[in-house]
Amino acid sequence: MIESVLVAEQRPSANVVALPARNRKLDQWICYWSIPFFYSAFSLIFVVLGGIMPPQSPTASPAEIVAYITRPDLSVGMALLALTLGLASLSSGVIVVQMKRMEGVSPVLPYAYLAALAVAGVPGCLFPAFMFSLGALRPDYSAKIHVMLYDFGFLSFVGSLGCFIVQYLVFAIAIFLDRRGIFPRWLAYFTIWALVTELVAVPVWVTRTGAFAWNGMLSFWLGTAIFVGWEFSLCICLHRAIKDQPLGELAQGATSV
Amino acid sequence: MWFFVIGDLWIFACYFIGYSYDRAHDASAFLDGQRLLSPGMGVLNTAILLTSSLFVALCAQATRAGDITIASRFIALGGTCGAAFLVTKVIEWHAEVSAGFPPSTYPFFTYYFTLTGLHFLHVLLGLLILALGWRELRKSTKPRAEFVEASATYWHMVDSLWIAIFAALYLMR
Amino acid sequence: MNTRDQSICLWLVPFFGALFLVGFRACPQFFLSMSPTMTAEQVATFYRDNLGAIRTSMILLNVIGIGFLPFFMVIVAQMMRMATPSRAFAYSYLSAAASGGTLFALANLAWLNAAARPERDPQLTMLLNDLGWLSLVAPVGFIIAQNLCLALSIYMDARPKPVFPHWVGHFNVVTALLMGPGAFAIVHKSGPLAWNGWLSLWVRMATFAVYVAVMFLVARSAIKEQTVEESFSVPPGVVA
Amino acid sequence: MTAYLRSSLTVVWFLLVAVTFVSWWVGTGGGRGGSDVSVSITIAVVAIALLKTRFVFSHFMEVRTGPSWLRASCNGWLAGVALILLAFYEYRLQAEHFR
Repeated sequence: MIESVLVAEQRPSANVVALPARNRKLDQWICYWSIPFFYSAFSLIFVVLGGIMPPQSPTASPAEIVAYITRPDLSVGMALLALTLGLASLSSGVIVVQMKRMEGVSPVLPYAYLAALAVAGVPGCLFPAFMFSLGALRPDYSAKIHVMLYDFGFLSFVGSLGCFIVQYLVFAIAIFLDRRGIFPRWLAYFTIWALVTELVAVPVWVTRTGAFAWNGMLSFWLGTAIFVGWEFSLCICLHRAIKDQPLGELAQGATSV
Repeated sequence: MWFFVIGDLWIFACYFIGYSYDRAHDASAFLDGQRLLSPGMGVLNTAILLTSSLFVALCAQATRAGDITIASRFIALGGTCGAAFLVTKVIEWHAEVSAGFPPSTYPFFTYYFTLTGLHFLHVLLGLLILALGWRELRKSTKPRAEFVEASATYWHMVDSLWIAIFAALYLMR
Repeated sequence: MNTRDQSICLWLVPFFGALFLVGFRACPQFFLSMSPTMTAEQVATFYRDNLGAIRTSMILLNVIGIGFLPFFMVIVAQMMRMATPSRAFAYSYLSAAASGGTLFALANLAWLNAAARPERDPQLTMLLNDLGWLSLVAPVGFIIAQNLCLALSIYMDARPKPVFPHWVGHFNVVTALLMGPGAFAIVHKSGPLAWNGWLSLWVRMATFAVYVAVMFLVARSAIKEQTVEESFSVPPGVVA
Repeated sequence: MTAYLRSSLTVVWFLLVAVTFVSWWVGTGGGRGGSDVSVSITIAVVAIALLKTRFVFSHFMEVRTGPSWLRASCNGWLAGVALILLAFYEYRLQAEHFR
């Protein structure tokens, strides 16, 4: 049974180009360093330019909404987002590589992670971008259309839950099953908290005031705090995982089809 | 496991901050909502969870003493009580929803459903962990006491959280 | 390779499946016959009257929306075990499954947004409602592509004992055909092909339910098969 | 099994259940009915919950025999939660007083 990708990667093949040892992790490091770069761009766009984080008030009046959504800053932010969005996929690339190294984990979990993130990008990030760009493009839409775009933008930004839940779920399961300890256990526990905070965002669909509204202390702030903590921990663990990966494990040009 | 337990406790503490803060701002509305709960059900829930905690604690003792058969029986009893808790909770929710207290009518009920719902998920996860502990006791030739102890620790945390929720949601005035 | 994670993903199916059934049963759009011929006013009234049920069921479906994704990845992993010339179909299946899940998320968000502000202008509620229906019912292309890729892989599987039996290939072709008519909900506002018609909605939903149930069973036996096979084979490192 | 049931844990369990009933009785107004704001009831109820959780931590979770950082963090959490519940409660009373 030569099913595992790992085996195929280890098998030397005729058209191998031997890379110098110091370059063998180059692709992973590029993906890795895209994460801080992406999140800097992300915070510039969402916090500084867009005013999307922290979210605007769910109870804003139509006039306030129109004023917010037609701000030029927002449209510049959305254009930058359209430009840099693809960086989000680079991080899943390197995480999948590390997940595939795990022992006791078949490709199922890394692929589910990949697919869940591919889904999540659309409702969690692209929809808000579409909605706000639409509003910014045409200030002369009627106010009620701006209100709809605003609702749709913020609610899909804060309230798209299922895709992230699956992503966290498969990641935590993979860490627990892994017998090689690629990622530490505590990262799995942290991932479960992140999963739970997604669930706590459920009331944003029902309530517009208080701690569970889309800008509320529990639905937004606690969830964001835990997400930021999770992302930092992930970066630390990922850094260690790439650094500790033995060079002999790395592909030298041949891959399985 | 201790990392998870302590962290989880603090995350719940954040929910308590939100609850107390909002409650302080709209005390009478919260009290109106609270009056609609049945504290009797809360007492029943607490008693069930305390009992299950007792069984799980005894299981940890028995595991350390090497009485594996007895330990596995205790952990099964604890799990059964946990399942009973879930059943009573679902009955209670059903009664409340059919009596017409959707989360949006009273701010209190948003917290009530979120906190009890989260706790419900913890119980589910706890049951899964207890089941893994049970399997360790039944299947493994030499069960790891630390594994069983870790699952017991998690279960007691679920119990402690419920005690705090019970006081904050059902009884506090 | 270990099959434990595949079993875990497999057993997520009954869990999420049960929740899906609850969610769909609780959803008034399906069971109170929401017709495409309704006027904007009627749609807005429908949302106002059934607000609680729409929100509850849609929130549930939001949370569990792509719960079957890990299961589809189990099928991908099984497709990779097949003795096919390359893994092209497996990768296509993966990408189609992810895109199909995205469309479900889109439908769900559109309906949730329609219910988020019941006092909205009826025209806009109708727009959101239509967006939800069309993105749920019409884009059957991804699930059809998924099923056909799987069917072709099964037909091409040259193993002496195939990963999935031959009939599963036929079954996938048939289910793809049964789900196909949904696409025409874009053209029809009444009759069996409208989005609430028996062909577009009910046959399609029933087919999907049967499909998941059958694939659950065959995937289960394929995983068992894999476990047995691997316990007799040499560890991967030795082969290399 | 009965040998284990005769341990001190069972006594702790019995006390905890008994105290739960007491807090029910206190929380519903001590038999006097009524369900208005009450400082004394709230303080009593939170104190009982604190006590119960502490017992669960120390006896069931066996924090008692654990390292000092563990004891400290568990006690810290208990104090923190009690403080949160009561401090905001007190804040509300003050706010109402000045209204």
